Amino acid sequence: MIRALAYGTREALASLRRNSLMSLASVTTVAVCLTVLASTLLVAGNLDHLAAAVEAQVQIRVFIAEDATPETREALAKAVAGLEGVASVEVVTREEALERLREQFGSRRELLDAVEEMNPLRDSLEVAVARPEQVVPTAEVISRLQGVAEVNYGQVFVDKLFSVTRFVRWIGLGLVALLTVATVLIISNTVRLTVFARREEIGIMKLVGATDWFIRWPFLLEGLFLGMLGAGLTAGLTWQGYPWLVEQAERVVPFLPLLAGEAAREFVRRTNLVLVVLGAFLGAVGSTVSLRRFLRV
Amino acid sequence: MIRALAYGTREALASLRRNSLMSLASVTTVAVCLTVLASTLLVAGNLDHLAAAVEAQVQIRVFIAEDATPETREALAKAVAGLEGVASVEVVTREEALERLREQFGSRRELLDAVEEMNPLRDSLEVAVARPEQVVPTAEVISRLQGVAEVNYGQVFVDKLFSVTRFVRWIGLGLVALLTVATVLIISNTVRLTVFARREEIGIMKLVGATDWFIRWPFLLEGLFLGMLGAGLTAGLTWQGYPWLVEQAERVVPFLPLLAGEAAREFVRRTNLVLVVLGAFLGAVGSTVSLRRFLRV
Amino acid sequence: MIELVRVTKVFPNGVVALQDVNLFVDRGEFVFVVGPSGAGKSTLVKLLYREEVPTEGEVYVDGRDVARLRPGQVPPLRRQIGVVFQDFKLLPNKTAYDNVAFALEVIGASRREIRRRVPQALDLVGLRDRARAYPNQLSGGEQQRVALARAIVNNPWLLLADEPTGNLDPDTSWGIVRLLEEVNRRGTTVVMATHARHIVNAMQKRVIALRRGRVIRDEHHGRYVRDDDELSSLLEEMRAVVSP
Amino acid sequence: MIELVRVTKVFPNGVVALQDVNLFVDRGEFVFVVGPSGAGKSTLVKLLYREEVPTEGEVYVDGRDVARLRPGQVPPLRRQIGVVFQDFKLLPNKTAYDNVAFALEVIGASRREIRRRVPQALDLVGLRDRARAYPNQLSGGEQQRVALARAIVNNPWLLLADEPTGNLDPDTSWGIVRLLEEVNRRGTTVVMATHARHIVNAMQKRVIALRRGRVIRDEHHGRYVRDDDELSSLLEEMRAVVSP
Ligand SMILES: Nc1ncnc2c1ncn2[C@@H]1O[C@H](COP(=O)(O)OP(=O)(O)OP(=O)(O)O)[C@@H](O)[C@H]1O
Ligand SMILES: Nc1ncnc2c1ncn2[C@@H]1O[C@H](COP(=O)(O)OP(=O)(O)OP(=O)(O)O)[C@@H](O)[C@H]1O
Ligand SMILES: [Mg+2]
Ligand SMILES: [Mg+2]
Repeated sequence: MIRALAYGTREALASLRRNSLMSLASVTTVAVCLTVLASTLLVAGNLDHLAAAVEAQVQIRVFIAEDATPETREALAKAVAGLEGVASVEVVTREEALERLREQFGSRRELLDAVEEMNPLRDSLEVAVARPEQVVPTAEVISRLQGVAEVNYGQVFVDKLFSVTRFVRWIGLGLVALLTVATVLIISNTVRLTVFARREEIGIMKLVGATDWFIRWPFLLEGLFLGMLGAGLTAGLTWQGYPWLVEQAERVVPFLPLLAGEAAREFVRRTNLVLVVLGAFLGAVGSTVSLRRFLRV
Repeated sequence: MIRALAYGTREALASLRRNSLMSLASVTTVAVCLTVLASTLLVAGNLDHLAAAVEAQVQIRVFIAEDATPETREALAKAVAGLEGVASVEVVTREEALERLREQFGSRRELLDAVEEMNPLRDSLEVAVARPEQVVPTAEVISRLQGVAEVNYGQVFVDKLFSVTRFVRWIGLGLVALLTVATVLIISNTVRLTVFARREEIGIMKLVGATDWFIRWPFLLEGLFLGMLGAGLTAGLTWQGYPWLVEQAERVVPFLPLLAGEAAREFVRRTNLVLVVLGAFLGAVGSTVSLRRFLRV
Repeated sequence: MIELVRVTKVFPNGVVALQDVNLFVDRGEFVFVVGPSGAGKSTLVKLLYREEVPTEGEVYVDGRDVARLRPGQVPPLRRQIGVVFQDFKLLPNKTAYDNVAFALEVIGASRREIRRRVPQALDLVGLRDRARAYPNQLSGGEQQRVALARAIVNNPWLLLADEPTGNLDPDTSWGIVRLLEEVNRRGTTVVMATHARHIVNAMQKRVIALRRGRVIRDEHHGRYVRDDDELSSLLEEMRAVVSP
Repeated sequence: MIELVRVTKVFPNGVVALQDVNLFVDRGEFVFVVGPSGAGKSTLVKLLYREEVPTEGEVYVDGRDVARLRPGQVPPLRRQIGVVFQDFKLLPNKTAYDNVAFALEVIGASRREIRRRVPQALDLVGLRDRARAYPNQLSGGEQQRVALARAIVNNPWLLLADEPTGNLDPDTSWGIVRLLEEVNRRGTTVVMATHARHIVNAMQKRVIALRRGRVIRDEHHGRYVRDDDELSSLLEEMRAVVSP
């Protein structure tokens, strides 16, 4: 076993050296494929992050009955805060509500001076939920609580928003799926071509009495090395490149919620792990599978 | 010349047949690469389309001096409509403006009943410009017209919006650039491997007295065929697949402005043209360039 | 022990390479296979290490029907047989040394064993000083001798040599044939397809002559062609030498 | 017209394949190059069609210094020369017919010309019926003859044959040599590297003997080895034939 491993490693390294042109071509191809895949993963990850950020802004507005005392108001706020899935609750008094409205009117705020003393607005709660899909059921539950006059979460808008975020996630997923398939196809084709270029060698080995595994073993290791090398290049690139890109983007669109900081590093780390495993797997399995038709001698 | 063409075509076709395994691998790789590139182009195209649609919704609101007569109002509207870059002008009377406000207030519209008779709003014009970048200069020009009280286009919001749309377009462009580079690298690597697999043949031809061009010619045509075949597959796929995808998407997010209909067909047609040319070029030039190092015999 | 029973080999393109061949070669024999170009010598040899399988009939090597071997049994068969291929079949990416070592690595020999036996084998064919050369850095005859070294390095019980002196000068050829004789004397069965008339004639071994896929002659102490033809051509040659 | 002036060839790995070789071969000559395995015969031949360039000295073929040719002048040189390579170098993806046709396509012959001359050439080497076979479907000797057909099909003024009978039986070999003689009689200069002692001896042509990269003998009406060695070995053989 150890002898086989040593032999395989020796042969694989020798072959990488002797077929340097081919090795270079395969490593480049693997690296390029995986870089594209990584970019897509990162874009998809950011789209998801963005969708989540947008979704997180959806709030439920709970209007409190006009006859409610400040005490019932606080009690209601507490009750709502205690509900499952509720992330935060903010109390907005009728005075604060009018103030906000005034701000929205901007330069035409004198319009509201007229209604100042009569203030027709009501106290309300702004409720944020932990996960977007909880908006509808939570609103439903709240509407049945005592002291609640009306519950509003902009149904039409939320439906639209969710279908957009879902769509964006789909697009991201679709691209990742497409790229994964493409990567698998291209890398295995490349491996197939490198094996094809050495078909005679393989035939000779068989004729001299080598077993299939004896021949496969160095090819497998060689594929493994090539795949890991290519993936390593990609990993280095994303590790250095992604934070830089985010930095650039934040200068242009500072208000967009991009994956950055520790979360981004974690994401890139995980992406890179996937890439290295994928590269190694495709290299190893690809060359092993490609060998098959040339082993029939 | 004709003999060379006939000879080259014959040889290229024979070689495609004899090296069917390799041909299959290269065609698949080309097709896969170009499909990914095409997808990216289509996504980028849609992002651009989307950005343009969002930008087109930016309007300039022109408030008309309170003492203006309906005649000056109409005259002003005409003058603005005559400005360069203005796409459309809509007159919004103060009554209409109040009505809209009322709609926005929704269930709390009774708030406005108080201001009904005094209506503090002003007549205004809604001006749409043909191209987003004309918003700022056009607003500038309008503000200097007679009878104009105030010009408003939500400066802060528009700046944000434009930096987002610019960012989205950059991302799209960046992906397209990345994919183009990747496609070029992968296809030329693949071609290099197929040429490498036949290095002996090339050496023999040279030793028998073939000139470089005599050897290159069939390889060039073969690369051309392979590239065009791969691109053709991709073109077929996008031609059939894109409308289907848009159809699916429109069912989920009917309100999103995707590239569809005749515009989409035109876009796909142009994309496919690019792909076929790129495939043919990469195939032909790739194999010709890859040959070089094996021609030194 | 080799036995061919009514063996016919027809290639997919319709060429009949062997027709109704019956043959028995005992362990320890030294057999020449002769015949004109395209007679079926190489095909006969290829049947023995199962590069080809017969269209009809059975091929027994060491008591086993070679055509009926399961895929997993083919490598063990080949590892017991040394083959000098007509076109050498050296691994282009390995040096002469590594090519010979490969036959030992395949049977799982230890590195010490390899370091001991490979130089020995290269010595025997007179190529010790070319050990580090790759096949494309060797002359035709040198490649042929590397192929021979690879075939004998793991002491096979059966040595198949397909035209092993085609690229060698007469002196080197004789050296190689003496080597084969020595290998044979130590117990290895040797089957050698050859065109080297003088070697066949001088060796006085069994000669199997093929012609258009059929065995037309099978003689112990045989010659390349029948004696009368042989004598007259020798006389002709002598005349040339004596009177230039 | 071939001339080598003080030619030395040292390979990058330090092997000295030719050392201080001076040689003149006139148009229309028929020359054998002999010598033990690794003597430098193939290297000498390779210098003539510029597969290798000399490390020192000049090689003139048809009055031109081959080493100084610009890249664009190499194909025209090679097209005037027919080469039978020691390892055949047939195109694996072309049939025997197409391999021979290739040498004509390279010189821009018309399809009619090709259809006329290829079957003729295959006829001359006795392979008309194997025209549609690919190299891996041909026996060693058949491949060698296809290589010869390719070398002669475009009537080169110089024919270089490196061991062209190594895989052929004596009868077929003689047929091939007679063919070369015929080609030579029609004006083609023939340089043949060979180990076929009997052929060299019987042909009474010029013989250049190499040993370790040096010319050790250059005789008209020469023999493979010196007469006395030759005679004694012949006598030995006769004895073997007469008394089995
Ligand atoms: N793979 C193949 N497919 C078709 N025909 C083949 C194949 N291999 C050999 N042949 C044909 O079978 C016949 C016998 O071939 P074989 O190689 O056995 O001859 P040989 O006796 O070894 O000849 P040589 O002395 O020239 O090597 C030849 O006519 C050859 O063309
Ligand atoms: N490309 C090369 N690199 C290094 N050494 C080489 C190369 N080609 C040949 N040699 C060496 O040069 C010497 C002469 O080789 P060459 O092929 O000329 O011999 P040869 O006379 O043709 O022998 P044979 O009869 O065996 O074919 C040999 O020792 C060989 O190993
Ligand atoms: Mg043979
Ligand atoms: Mg040689």
